[in-house]
Amino acid sequence: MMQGNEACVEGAIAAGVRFFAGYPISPATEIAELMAEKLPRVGGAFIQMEDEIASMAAVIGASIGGVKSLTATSGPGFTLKQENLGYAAMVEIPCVIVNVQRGGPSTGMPTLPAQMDVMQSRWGTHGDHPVVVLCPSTVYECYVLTIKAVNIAEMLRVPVIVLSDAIVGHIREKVVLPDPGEIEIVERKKPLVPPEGYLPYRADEDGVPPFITYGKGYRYHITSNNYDEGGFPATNDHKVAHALINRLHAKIEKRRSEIIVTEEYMLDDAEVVIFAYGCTARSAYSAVETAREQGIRAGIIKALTLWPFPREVFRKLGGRVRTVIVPEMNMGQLVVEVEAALKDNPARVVPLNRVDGKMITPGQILDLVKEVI
Amino acid sequence: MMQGNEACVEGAIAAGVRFFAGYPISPATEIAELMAEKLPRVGGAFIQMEDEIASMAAVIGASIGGVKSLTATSGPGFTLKQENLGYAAMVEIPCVIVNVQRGGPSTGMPTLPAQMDVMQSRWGTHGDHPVVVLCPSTVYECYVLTIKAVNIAEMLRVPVIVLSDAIVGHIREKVVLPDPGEIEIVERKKPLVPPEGYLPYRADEDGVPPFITYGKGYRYHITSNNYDEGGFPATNDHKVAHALINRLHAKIEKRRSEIIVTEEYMLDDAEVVIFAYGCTARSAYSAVETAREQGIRAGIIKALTLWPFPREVFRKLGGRVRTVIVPEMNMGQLVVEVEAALKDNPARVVPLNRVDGKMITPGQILDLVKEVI
Amino acid sequence: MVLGGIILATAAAVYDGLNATHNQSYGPEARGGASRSEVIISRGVIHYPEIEHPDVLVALNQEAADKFGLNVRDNGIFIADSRCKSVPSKNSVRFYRLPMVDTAYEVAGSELVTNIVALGALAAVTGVVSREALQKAVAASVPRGTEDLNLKALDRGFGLVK
Amino acid sequence: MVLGGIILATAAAVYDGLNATHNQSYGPEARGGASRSEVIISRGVIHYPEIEHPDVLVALNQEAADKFGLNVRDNGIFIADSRCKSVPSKNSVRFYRLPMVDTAYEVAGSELVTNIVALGALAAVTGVVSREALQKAVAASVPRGTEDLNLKALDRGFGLVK
Amino acid sequence: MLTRYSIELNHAWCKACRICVDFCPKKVFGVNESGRAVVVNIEKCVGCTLCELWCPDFAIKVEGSEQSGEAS
Amino acid sequence: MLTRYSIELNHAWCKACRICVDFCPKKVFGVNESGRAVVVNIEKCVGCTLCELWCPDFAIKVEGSEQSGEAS
Amino acid sequence: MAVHVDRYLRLHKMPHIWCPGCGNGIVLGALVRAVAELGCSRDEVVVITGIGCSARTNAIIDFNTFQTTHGRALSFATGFKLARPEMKVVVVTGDGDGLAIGGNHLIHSARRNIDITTILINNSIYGMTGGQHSPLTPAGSYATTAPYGTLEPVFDACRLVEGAGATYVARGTAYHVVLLQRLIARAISHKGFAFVEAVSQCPVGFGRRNKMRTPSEMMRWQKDHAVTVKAAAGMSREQLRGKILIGEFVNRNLPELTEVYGRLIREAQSRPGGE
Amino acid sequence: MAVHVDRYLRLHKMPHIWCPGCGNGIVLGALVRAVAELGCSRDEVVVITGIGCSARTNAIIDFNTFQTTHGRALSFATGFKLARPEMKVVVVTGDGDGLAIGGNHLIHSARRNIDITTILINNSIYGMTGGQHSPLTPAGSYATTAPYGTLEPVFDACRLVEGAGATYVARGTAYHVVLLQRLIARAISHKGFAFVEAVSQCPVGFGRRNKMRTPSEMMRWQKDHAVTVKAAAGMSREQLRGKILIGEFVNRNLPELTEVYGRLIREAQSRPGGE
Ligand SMILES: Cc1ncc(C[n+]2csc(CCOP(=O)(O)OP(=O)(O)O)c2C)c(N)n1
Ligand SMILES: Cc1ncc(C[n+]2csc(CCOP(=O)(O)OP(=O)(O)O)c2C)c(N)n1
Ligand code: SF4
Ligand code: SF4
Ligand code: SF4
Ligand code: SF4
Ligand code: SF4
Ligand code: SF4
Ligand SMILES: [Mg+2]
Ligand SMILES: [Mg+2]
Repeated sequence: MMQGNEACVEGAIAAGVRFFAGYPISPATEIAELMAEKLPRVGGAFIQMEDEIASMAAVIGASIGGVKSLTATSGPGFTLKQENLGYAAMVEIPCVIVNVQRGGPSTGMPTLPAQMDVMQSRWGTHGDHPVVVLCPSTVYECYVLTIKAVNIAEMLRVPVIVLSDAIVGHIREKVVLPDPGEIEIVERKKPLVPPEGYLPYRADEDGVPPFITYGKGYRYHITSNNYDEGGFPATNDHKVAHALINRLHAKIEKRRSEIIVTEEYMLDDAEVVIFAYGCTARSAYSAVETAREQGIRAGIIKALTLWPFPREVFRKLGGRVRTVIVPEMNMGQLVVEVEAALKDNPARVVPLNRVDGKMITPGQILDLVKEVI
Repeated sequence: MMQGNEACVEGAIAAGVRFFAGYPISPATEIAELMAEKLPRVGGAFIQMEDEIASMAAVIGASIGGVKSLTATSGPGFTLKQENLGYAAMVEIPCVIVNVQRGGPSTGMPTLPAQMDVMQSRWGTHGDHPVVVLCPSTVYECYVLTIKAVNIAEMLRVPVIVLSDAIVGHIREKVVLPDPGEIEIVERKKPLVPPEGYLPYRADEDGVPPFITYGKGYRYHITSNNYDEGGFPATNDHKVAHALINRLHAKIEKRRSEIIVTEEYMLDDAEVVIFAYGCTARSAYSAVETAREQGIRAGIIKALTLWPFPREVFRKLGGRVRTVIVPEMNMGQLVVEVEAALKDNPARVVPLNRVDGKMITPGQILDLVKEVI
Repeated sequence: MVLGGIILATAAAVYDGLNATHNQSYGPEARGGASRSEVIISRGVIHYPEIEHPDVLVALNQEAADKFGLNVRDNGIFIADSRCKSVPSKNSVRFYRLPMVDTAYEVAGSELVTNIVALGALAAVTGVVSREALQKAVAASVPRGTEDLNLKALDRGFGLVK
Repeated sequence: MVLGGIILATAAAVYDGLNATHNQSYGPEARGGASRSEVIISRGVIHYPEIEHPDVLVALNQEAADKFGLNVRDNGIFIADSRCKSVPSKNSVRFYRLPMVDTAYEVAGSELVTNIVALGALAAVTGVVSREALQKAVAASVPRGTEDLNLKALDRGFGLVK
Repeated sequence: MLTRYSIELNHAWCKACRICVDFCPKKVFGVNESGRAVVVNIEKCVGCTLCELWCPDFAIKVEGSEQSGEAS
Repeated sequence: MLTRYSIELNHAWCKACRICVDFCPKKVFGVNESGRAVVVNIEKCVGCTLCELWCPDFAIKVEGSEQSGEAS
Repeated sequence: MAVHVDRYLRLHKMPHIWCPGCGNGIVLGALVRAVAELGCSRDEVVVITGIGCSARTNAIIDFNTFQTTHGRALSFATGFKLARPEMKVVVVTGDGDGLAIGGNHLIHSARRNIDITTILINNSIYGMTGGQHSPLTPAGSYATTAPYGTLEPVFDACRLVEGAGATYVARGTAYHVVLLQRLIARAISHKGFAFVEAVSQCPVGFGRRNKMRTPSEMMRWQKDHAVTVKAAAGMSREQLRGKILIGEFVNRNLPELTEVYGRLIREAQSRPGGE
Repeated sequence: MAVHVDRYLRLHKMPHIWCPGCGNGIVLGALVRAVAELGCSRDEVVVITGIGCSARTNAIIDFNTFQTTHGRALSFATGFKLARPEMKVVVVTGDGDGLAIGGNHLIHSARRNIDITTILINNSIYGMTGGQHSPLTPAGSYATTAPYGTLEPVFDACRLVEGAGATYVARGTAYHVVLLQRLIARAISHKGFAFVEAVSQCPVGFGRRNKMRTPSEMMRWQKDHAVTVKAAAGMSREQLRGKILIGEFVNRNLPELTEVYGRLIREAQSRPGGE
């Protein structure tokens, strides 16, 4: 039996995370507490900073120091981390942020679940930055998606967000963890050139520049202003800006197929499809199981990757599907993406929203399925 | 001749703003500087706070004190204001934030224009909060939209964002300001009941609760936790949460027609429509003028209100329009909303993006118009 | 209560080979005070982890009994501590009133092991997990050095149900 | 340079009844250093405010001349300060080299009024705004007490063009 | 001995923290079976009002005659 | 008098701020027509190196013979 | 007898939500009595809090009250006070709220000498979130995020605020409740920024984990470790080790910000060009 | 002669972008020479900055360098130092960067006594953004956001950091460049948090507006107003009014955070259950 938040910690440590900086906040605090206990045992460092801004900064600082780093928070803290998250995205420093979502807006319902930060996780900082968002719906997924998050962060030098929620973070389930040997662990790509030839922001073909930390003879500069391949500010250089920002986005687009994980259930003959993620996907599964028992042809697309948004899975739907239901514990956030993805598909898109701190029940979904069929 | 930033200041003061708290940042600093000079002359107060978080807090504090309040910033500062912006949205305190957009991500290109905070202005804080975003493309619009922003804020008790940019903020144009008498100024709705009967969060039919500041015999409490009509925390009360969050959103939805401003140009027979906003709309007008000279049937939808997103204008397009071009100085932000709005319309949606700190030129738009026609 | 729930779920899932989820909730943020533990045990995969109408309810104080007593599903089981004065219950429910808190005091001189006593009682009434599994789960979950005390509390809990 | 541009635009828009926009740019953030002023004057509405190929370019130092000299459109006008040593210019452009900085020193003992001198020269060469409008705009825009000095600088600027 | 002070205990607010019991200089308080404070030695009370100031739950009111009130 | 110190001025870096001119205790510097520092009184230089330490643009290098260097 | 706090409470919010024996209630009582002692009307007092157990103070008192975001109460208060200089503004904050996330606003408010009274309830722990260490958790103490004992040194909050320029600085404890009330009353009367640290007990978040089993044990600790400023003057450094000083540290008069600003407004409006 | 700074510069970034006569170059020179004097290798030194003119320092020096977000350099540095305790970490910040938006991180870094050397370039203005007042702009001085003169009192940065618990605190000026270099060298050698305020001139953002027309005038002001700690000891309060104290204020040894943490790691790993 393991709690979702605990599984994030175990996944992080298995993936090689050796630094955590955080600030207490429900319902994410267990992650900090477990890290405080476990990290020194594996030679890593934990620090509780004075706030979330500083936590995020410390995590990036440690990552620049060459150590895989992670922080965890919830709503208000996630907002405060956004400026430095944008910094990490811009200067391409790997890091992972776990956001265990709680009810908002503002301090809202601090111990109750919600899925209200889905759009924020993509758009929360200023400027058009690259970011990857993964979303677990089970304890096991907390474990594997945290590992995946660390791996993607290190591989693409990009901040990765694990968007958990108060249900998934606090639930306890039996999990059988894979053997350490079975887990794929990604390390940062090192430069192949000697210090003299090293340009810290000259990217390889995959759009990712090799990275080496300080103190190894490679001295260089990092700036969050628009920068050239040498890492120096080129604040007013339009060509450099064009190349840089496009590369930052392209390195993710190029790997869409590796990054995007979705799960399909009973899609083959489905007339109604439920697009769900996070704790809400759990209800969707219950609902579809009951629906099938009752002879209703319902299916599920479950997104484990929210951003980049998995547009491509909707292509498979063809013309058969009459309705796509999008249950969300918010006022309707990904529903617009679904509509856009289905622009040339006649399927109707129907949102199902709940914002009162309770899960959407299987019954609610089932009722809607019956209504639209 | 007046600068865009200056027009914001003049508009704010004309609308009754008497408090400004800010923190310097290019390209928005002129707004603070002019406020520092002008506010004391009209009996208002200016303060430069220690950071943007504190600025936003002070603005809300002053508004709770009964004074119309405004702050101005750009990218990084806008990000830092988000937590308290969410607070204002939750506790329904009127305030206006001017974001003069500059190039990102992160500190990026501090003096160059961009339109990269469009999605952030809607989704930048955690939790599903209500917010209104207006977007000027001329100096005159800076003036009138700032007034409108203050009015909407006061009328709906909601934070309103004026999303300007480095072009619009710094350009100087001749403006003829309306006579003070012609300007409609909205004041907060006062309670009609005596202190004993006052419930600070009992809303009228329009979804907006009357507001009275402290010190007038009406004592009450404000909390950003989920709260009941009395203004007290009801953190775990699902019914209260449901009613509250839905009301917060509904009060805006109810007034869509008053809030949403769009401008249509040459739409009647247009085959290609350009959906544009902010400084980019200026280029769109140039492009369409040239296109028309060349006999090309192009038209424009210019959005002055970005959020709530003006979905309804797309209904007018019918089946005639073959392509909608969405030029944005970002990697494509509102294009998804346009696609979703056109879900049942065969028109193709084509983005045109530029992120190098230069405006999209009329020539670029014209070329694309010719390509898609 | 949270620990009791975890032990029950662990017994079922880890030692009895079933599926189980445990879900908890507190008041505003995470301070002491009232807490609730929800356990689902099933042979199949458990998706939806919230419980509106439990098969079995254990209420250790008056507040819990008042708040959740009427939620128990028809033909369900409701075990309340005997210190609860009034217990809202339905006819369709099998109702037990057991001195769990008192027993805890007897065993340990304080309320501390009440949840373990309750676990024993619950297992005895329902048979949902085996006694052996529960013993293993208790031994593995409680603080080192308190195993014996807790196992004794568990036994006494079983003993409350004749 | 920024003030000069503003005055030109003001003269055109406010006193000559035309449309005008003024647009400026600096280096990183807003410190002193290099700055650029772009003015568009038109009878119609001005939408797009950026200028890639100006009709008229005034360069007051070598850096500006080097950076923008070749951008002037064919048949355009390029006015450079006579202190600029080398000036990249095209044959298709009408070129003037005028001692604007020197004149400013003569008038005010410092570079301070160079932009006003330049305004006079620009207006004299192009006729894009009337002398009267420019005089009014200068008087209205410069710090109080410096009106006369600046009007003198403006006159001298006009005088540089025979 | 004449009781000059009276103590009002609000059991709906008292949370049984025992602060009054432990710190009253005159040991005026005891607890009932639910752990809440009860007055057991009112005659010893000297009207210092410390219990009232200390009670975190505002459950105690110390009342006294006008004279003694002024004298305290 | 024998010059024991030499001064190297990097005009590509000098920004004509006049700090060296104003603060050199021996008035060793003057300015050229573009305002940049030039050495006008090298013979008065006592090798204190303050000009080098003060120059915000690293445009000054003071060099001296080994002995005098150690003595300074 | 003592002014009973009842009269200033929102009775429908009672009993309050704090744990048994929590010191917050004692500090709140001292605040309410201090206000009563000063004879302020309830309408002219505004109590502003951030987030934390300490922040729950103002929901139950019948003044004008608002709770803000975590750590930012003083910034909200600054805006409020500039908008409404005639009101008495009190901020109640915690050691996490006021010194961790809110530390910057605290020192800047002190620097500005704006007329706000700040009461920092120091329970040396994050109570609301379940017992994480704070900048005032004594080194070596256990907390959920300090399972091996807290490694970091603590602030001396009063010295910090003094270093930032505050014109009134004092410390009391829940045990020394009479002193605490007096210090708060003086802080409110003070024209300028006033800071009172109230050492308090969190039996649930701190006591349990650090071998102080009851609220009374924790208050006894306060009693045993407190030394008044006066007494301390005659004690050696050795003797003072591990002690907490209580009493008034700073009390001086300097121009207050909203008064200074008010003067600017009057001048600016009387100049030509003013409206 | 003096170590010439050339050897430590990224020559392709020269001439640097600072305005003529800006004191930043002087401070940078002192830092580089201090490092050279200590004989540190360029690879072991990391210089971290925030945003502002002061922050441009590290782009031109050939150490390991990174610029962070406005005000947060010390937090990045804290993470970096915990990850790499063997490196020498220097933070260069400004009066806005380090004391306005970054004030909280400054006092917390001081409290933690983490081994970071912080050099705060105090030019009493926001230079980069064009001359807004900062928490170190003297009251009465003009700034673009203080058109009627600055109304707010200033911090004494050194007293603030001392109040926060720093174990090394000193102040120098651009004019007193030899002293400044010595203070920086001692700060870097100090094991623990070390803070050096470098009073510097911003002729463009501050001087022009405040009747100090040239960089030299501003440096003369530094010369005329500085009093060494030693000299000050013998002066009256009256005599010290308007002066700035220079020299070392605090220098004491207390356990350093990364060392303490390193010990914890060793202990935790040697316990059963450690890996
Ligand atoms: C931005 C943000 N971060 C974290 C939290 C979670 N949080 C709520 S209260 C609190 C700590 C409060 O500690 P303290 O100020 O000492 O108050 P106490 O509960 O001890 O009275 C924290 C971290 C939050 N609400 N907002
Ligand atoms: C979050 C944020 N707010 C504001 C800014 C704009 N900004 C850049 S530098 C600066 C001030 C720098 O002042 P100071 O630290 O004194 O440095 P100086 O330029 O004087 O050396 C500001 C406000 C920013 N980049 N980020
Ligand atoms: S102090 Fe108050 S709450 Fe505590 S036991 Fe006494 S009366 Fe009850
Ligand atoms: S007033 Fe004093 S003596 Fe009387 S009960 Fe209270 S604390 Fe005891
Ligand atoms: S100090 Fe340096 S930059 Fe200034 S004038 Fe002298 S050499 Fe030139
Ligand atoms: S070394 Fe000293 S004396 Fe020689 S030029 Fe430099 S400052 Fe003048
Ligand atoms: S957790 Fe601590 S501070 Fe919070 S109410 Fe309980 S005892 Fe008081
Ligand atoms: S603006 Fe001031 S601080 Fe910045 S480079 Fe220029 S003189 Fe230096
Ligand atoms: Mg606390
Ligand atoms: Mg500065």
